[in-house]
Amino acid sequence: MMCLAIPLKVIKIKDNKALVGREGIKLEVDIRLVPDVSPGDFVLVHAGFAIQTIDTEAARKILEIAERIDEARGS
Amino acid sequence: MMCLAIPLKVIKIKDNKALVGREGIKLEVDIRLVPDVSPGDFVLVHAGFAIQTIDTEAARKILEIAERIDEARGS
Amino acid sequence: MKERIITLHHNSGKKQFKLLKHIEKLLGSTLVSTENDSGFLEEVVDTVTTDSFTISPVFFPGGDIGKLSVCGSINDLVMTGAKPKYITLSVVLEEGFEFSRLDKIIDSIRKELDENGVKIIAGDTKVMEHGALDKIVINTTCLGEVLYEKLCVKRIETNDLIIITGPIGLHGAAIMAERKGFQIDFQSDCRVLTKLLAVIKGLRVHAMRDPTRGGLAQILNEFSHSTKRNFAIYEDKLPIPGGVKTVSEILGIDPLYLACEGTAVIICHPEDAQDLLERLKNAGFDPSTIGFVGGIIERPLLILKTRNGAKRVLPMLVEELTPRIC
Amino acid sequence: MKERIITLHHNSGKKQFKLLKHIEKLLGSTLVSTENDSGFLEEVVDTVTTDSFTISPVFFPGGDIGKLSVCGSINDLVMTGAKPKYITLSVVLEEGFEFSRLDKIIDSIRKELDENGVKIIAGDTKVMEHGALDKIVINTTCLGEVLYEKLCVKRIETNDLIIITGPIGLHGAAIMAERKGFQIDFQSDCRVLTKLLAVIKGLRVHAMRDPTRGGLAQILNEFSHSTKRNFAIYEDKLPIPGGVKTVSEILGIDPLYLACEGTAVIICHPEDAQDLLERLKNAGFDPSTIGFVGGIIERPLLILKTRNGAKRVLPMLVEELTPRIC
Amino acid sequence: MEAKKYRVMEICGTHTHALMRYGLKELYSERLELVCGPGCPVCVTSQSDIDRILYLCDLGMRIYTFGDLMKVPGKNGNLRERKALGACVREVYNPLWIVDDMKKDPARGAVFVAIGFETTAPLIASLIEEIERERIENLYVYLLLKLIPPAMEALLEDEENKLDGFICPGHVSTIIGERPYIKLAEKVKKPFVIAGFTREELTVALEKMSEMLEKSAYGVVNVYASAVKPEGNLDAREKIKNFFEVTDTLWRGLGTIPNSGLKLREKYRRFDVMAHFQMENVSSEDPCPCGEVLTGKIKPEECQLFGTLCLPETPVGPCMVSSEGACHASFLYGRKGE
Amino acid sequence: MEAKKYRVMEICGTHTHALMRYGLKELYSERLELVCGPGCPVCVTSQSDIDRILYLCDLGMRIYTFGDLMKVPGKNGNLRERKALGACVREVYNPLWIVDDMKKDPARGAVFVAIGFETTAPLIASLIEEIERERIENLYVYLLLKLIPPAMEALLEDEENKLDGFICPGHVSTIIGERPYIKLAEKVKKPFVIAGFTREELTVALEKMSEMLEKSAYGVVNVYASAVKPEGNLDAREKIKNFFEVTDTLWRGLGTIPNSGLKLREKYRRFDVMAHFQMENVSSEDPCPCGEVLTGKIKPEECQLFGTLCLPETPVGPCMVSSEGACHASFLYGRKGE
Ligand code: SF4
Ligand code: SF4
Ligand SMILES: [Mg+2]
Ligand SMILES: [Mg+2]
Ligand SMILES: [Mg+2]
Ligand SMILES: [Mg+2]
Ligand SMILES: [Mg+2]
Ligand SMILES: [Mg+2]
Ligand SMILES: [Mg+2]
Ligand SMILES: [Mg+2]
Ligand SMILES: [Mg+2]
Ligand SMILES: [Mg+2]
Repeated sequence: MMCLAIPLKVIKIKDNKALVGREGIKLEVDIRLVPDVSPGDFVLVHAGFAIQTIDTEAARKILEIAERIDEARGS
Repeated sequence: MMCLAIPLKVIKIKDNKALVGREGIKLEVDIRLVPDVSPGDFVLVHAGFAIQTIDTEAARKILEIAERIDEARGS
Repeated sequence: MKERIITLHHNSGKKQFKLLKHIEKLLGSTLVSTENDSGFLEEVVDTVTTDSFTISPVFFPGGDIGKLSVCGSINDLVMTGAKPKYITLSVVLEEGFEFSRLDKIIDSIRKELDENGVKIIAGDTKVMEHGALDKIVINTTCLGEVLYEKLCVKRIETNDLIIITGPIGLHGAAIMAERKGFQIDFQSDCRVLTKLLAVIKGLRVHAMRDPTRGGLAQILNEFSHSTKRNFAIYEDKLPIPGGVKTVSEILGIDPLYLACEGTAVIICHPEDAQDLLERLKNAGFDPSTIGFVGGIIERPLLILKTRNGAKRVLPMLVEELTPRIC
Repeated sequence: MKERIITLHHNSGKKQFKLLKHIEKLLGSTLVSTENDSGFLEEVVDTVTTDSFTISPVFFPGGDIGKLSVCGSINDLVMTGAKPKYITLSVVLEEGFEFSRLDKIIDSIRKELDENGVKIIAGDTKVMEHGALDKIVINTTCLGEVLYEKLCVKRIETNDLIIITGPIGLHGAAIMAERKGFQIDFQSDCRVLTKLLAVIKGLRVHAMRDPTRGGLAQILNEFSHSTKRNFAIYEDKLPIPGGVKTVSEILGIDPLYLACEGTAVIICHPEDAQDLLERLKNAGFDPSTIGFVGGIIERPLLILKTRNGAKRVLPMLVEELTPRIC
Repeated sequence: MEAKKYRVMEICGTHTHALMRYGLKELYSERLELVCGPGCPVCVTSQSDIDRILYLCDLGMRIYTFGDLMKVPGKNGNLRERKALGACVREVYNPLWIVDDMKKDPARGAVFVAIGFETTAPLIASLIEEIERERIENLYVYLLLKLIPPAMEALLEDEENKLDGFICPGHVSTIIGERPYIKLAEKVKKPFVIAGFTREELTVALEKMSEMLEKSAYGVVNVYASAVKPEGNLDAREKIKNFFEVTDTLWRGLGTIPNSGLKLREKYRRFDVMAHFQMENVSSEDPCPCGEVLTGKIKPEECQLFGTLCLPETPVGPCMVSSEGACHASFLYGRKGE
Repeated sequence: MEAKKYRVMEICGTHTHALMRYGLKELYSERLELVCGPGCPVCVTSQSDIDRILYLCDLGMRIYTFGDLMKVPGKNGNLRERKALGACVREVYNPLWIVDDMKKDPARGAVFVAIGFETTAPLIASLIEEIERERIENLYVYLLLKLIPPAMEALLEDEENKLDGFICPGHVSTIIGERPYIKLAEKVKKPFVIAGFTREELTVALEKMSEMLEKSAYGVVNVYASAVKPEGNLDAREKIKNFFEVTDTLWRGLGTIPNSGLKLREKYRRFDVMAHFQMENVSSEDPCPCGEVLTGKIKPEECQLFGTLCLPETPVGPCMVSSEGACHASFLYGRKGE
């Protein structure tokens, strides 16, 4: 929502902080709100904090459904 | 001495401050160290303070003596 | 005694003289002749551009303020279709600035100038009190000779194609990332574009512009404004590197407004576009056709055509780009 | 809505465009063409000078930073014996700077340029964050055509006379006085010296220089340094106005190091000096012969001959002039 | 024959933008009338709050703020202008950066304007946690944290509004999960779809919404399951609970909504700037039309000031300032060229 | 036949400069060997004092100072360089300006380096008077006020020095009057001439001095009566007495001289920076040759560093820094051209 957040992959964890990234970009975020996160997970980052881990399987499913809708619409 | 001071003429007085000047230049100085000064007097100004009133007659006399010395020396 | 930092004394007398000589030595050129107050041109010039440069950080991935201020002015001349010949260099420094950093900056300047055969014709140094300037401002004024007189926004026609010579937003994204402490795997594209002068020879290129401050959206808006035409670009044809996209998403900014410092937008007759693209590739560029020029219209706009066919107006920015959380 | 102050937004997009247009309107000239990234010269130029200007206070008795930055660069060209034709203007502003003050500065610039027939050929504006710059820096680069090729320090000969076209130290003393809150009855001499071009025609004038930063002592030291000759001036021939003397005495500084901004030092063959003096008077100057050039020597100096025949070396300053109490 | 057109609110400003950006509002316009909601924390901040922040700034305190708030006008100027004139106003991306900044450059007094919804609230809790740990005693927060479900409830209760369904805010839901909507959905018997922000996620959400409306189905469907778990983020919710308690709060355009804001618990009250300053007299009326837009009653284009006096460069209301604001979005995407 | 050449010290640095500037040292060189004295408050400040001022600066305190002191090197750098690197160092012309500046822009802690002789002492007293009146509690003074007659006495007692007479400092005399010299003159039976600063005043003074020496006369002659009254400035002396008491003080080159400095009276002691900071460990040795110059034992040109390592742009000792300094003067006027 009004709360800008984007998914980034966890690379390394140290205490409350994780190095996360995508496309060669890396930054440090605070992970106190997602304490169980592990390297390889995707997290949603808002204002320098990871606020949730991402279920990539669920994300994939939505993509599939969208594809089917687009096809049905013929676009 | 080490203490740079130059003679300026008192133009106007207000409380602890006097407007002093020379050659069209005017500035405000503190006169608490020469409380008896009056407009028209010359004062010696050091770091924004008047530190002494000047006896112009005495100054003139020295000039005369210097002139005589110079003449005697022929310079 | 080797001095470590610039002080206010470098503004006057002996130390100013020494500072000038120090910079001249690093540059291998004279800034202020001891014989005359100005420098003399030996070659013909007929076009001039000037810019003052401030950037934070002063050193960034892919360059520094020295390189930037040379490339910036040289590129402005190149965009006009002119061969850059001379440049002036005025450096304003904050006292406390380290000589070691100044030396690096001057060295970047020298390197760019040498590679491009551009000569320093006049120069100046000033020092401001600590706190009166954030480190350094450089002004360069570049003088050159017009090779392509017909290169002018006025010549832009309906259906001209919009070609970009390389990736979008590298400079702006590198600076933003550097400020926020992100690690990035790309650099500012800061570099001179003089090679374009040979590339466009004989082609119906109608205008060129380097999308510096304000980025692609800004300069296409300016083109649109001054030609009274709509300009249209296709979202899926824009060469925005993944890294630039990511930095932009994290910070909530639009990459189309991020500066390039070594990339040009070329407006070209559609029949010559293919030729131009090939020549650009041969010259080492990585060009793309990103859109086209529309007809004359009363209230012209820059339009982005999205992947799914929707249209979106890209206005001129009214604010600085700043990170958002919402 | 009329804006009151410059903001950082004036750096990008729509507002930068508006700021440029605003300045262009006040100037009656184009800074950045909407058609091209640079400006085109229509007349021949063969000499260039550049300077960045910072001054505090920005407005001073007798001028402002706008007037100063135009006069400074024009005068540098005139000193070279060249006719100034074009100028570039780059204004770097601190956000928070009032438009009303900017407008006054631009107006001063326009006035000087109009009076001298010098055209703006290119321009630029930049805005820095509040606190990153003390108000304003202006860079001007002036282009012109050399009228007197032989005007060059190299031509200086033994027994040449040193002539100054007007009073010493007015600019520097006015600035110092303004900073310290003194009331003064004189002004900065800030003005253009283009009239000198006609004055020196046909005379054996060997060099001219405007004693700006560092004052008379500075530029005569530079002459001395580059000609390897002693230069001698007579204390009792120096036209130092009473007001300048008084300000200097109060603050414990030497007026020979105070800047002039509308006065030139002319090195002239002794046989033409009388002629030059008369022509200068006719042109409205108030000139004096203040000294002469000595022979070639290994370690040349600038020498002041005092009233009672003593000699004193005037070195290049190594410090900024600051008020002293002892 | 025209099919019934349903009135659906996307409460989140980022949704508004994305829907316009991807052309989805237009694409679905025959079936759904998508109206903007109050889903931008900047937009729902009342002018009085801005006035008070400016008041603190004028007192000489250092102001830390997210960039979004800089240009929102108070009765008299905005923070951006104050900064240009030399006030100490610092933009923040990550709230914890403030702790480093205060340690490096301590101020006499500093205020962080903690604006946001449930998404941002746990970050603010973490900031309080850190300033307590670091014993920084001169940094206060100006709390402007608001809660979305109570606002949704208020909008549903508003007679004029006649909303048929809600696109629920993706990132707020990340924290709060599905449950708060389930309660609401049962009460009002309307469909609630939790959506993500990509074109694909929004397409699926709108499709789902149409489907439910056509079938007169109600309840909560989560098409953003990749980030929104049924229970939300328990750690984040715990953090919110530990530091804040619920309170009534004033929303621009919506008035005071019961239990729709957060305040610091007694234990942390000393970090609240309100515990130190009396600012009741500092206030002003919100310039009128924005509230109507925020509640979906009028479209931005229907505001008399829209595009005339109120422009992105001279915003009257916050909805024109924030790039999340409904008016700003309409201004940007409304002009189509030709 | 060569006449006896008398050794006379002009104690005041401004005299040194003026004598060289007007060519009077040369003019009288057959009759008088004019040697420079310790008459520049900057030159007689020990390097340890500079170190301590830099220490306070490094603590983050604001430093107010007369411009003269900015370039004097401590063990490690100088104030000018500290300022260039961002420290808060402000140059002062009129000490009372500090009061306005502190009111406009209060610092956490600020120190005024109160350097000077009797001429400046009453100004410093006035400053204390004002900061007390204005209740400014975080401005302290670093007192470096020294007294001239005790230094003259020490120089006269120094066996090596063999001074035949003194040109007394004009502006110090303005404050203290003729009496302190009269006592000294009677004790040592040598001539003391109080001189002004113009070419004329100095000419008369040197003429008088030669005359007295040739006649073996002693006592005090005041050829600066325009500004120096027998009793000096009673108001100024009163001010000094009210705020200060006499104390032993360290002079660069001269060592500690009894009763040659001023310290604040108990009542004002809280304004003394020394009452708040322990700085005994902050000290260094004065780099050697300057003391010899200050006591007239060697001429500046005789210092090994003069004109080689020690130059106006890279001064080793304060005498090369201050434009009042003997070495600086010799460097400036010593080169004659041709
Ligand atoms: S157009 Fe402006 S005034 Fe009207 S509702 Fe939108 S933000 Fe408010
Ligand atoms: S020349 Fe330098 S080191 Fe030698 S006495 Fe003078 S100031 Fe000291
Ligand atoms: Mg340019
Ligand atoms: Mg440019
Ligand atoms: Mg350009
Ligand atoms: Mg210059
Ligand atoms: Mg700085
Ligand atoms: Mg120049
Ligand atoms: Mg110049
Ligand atoms: Mg010049
Ligand atoms: Mg520009
Ligand atoms: Mg400022």
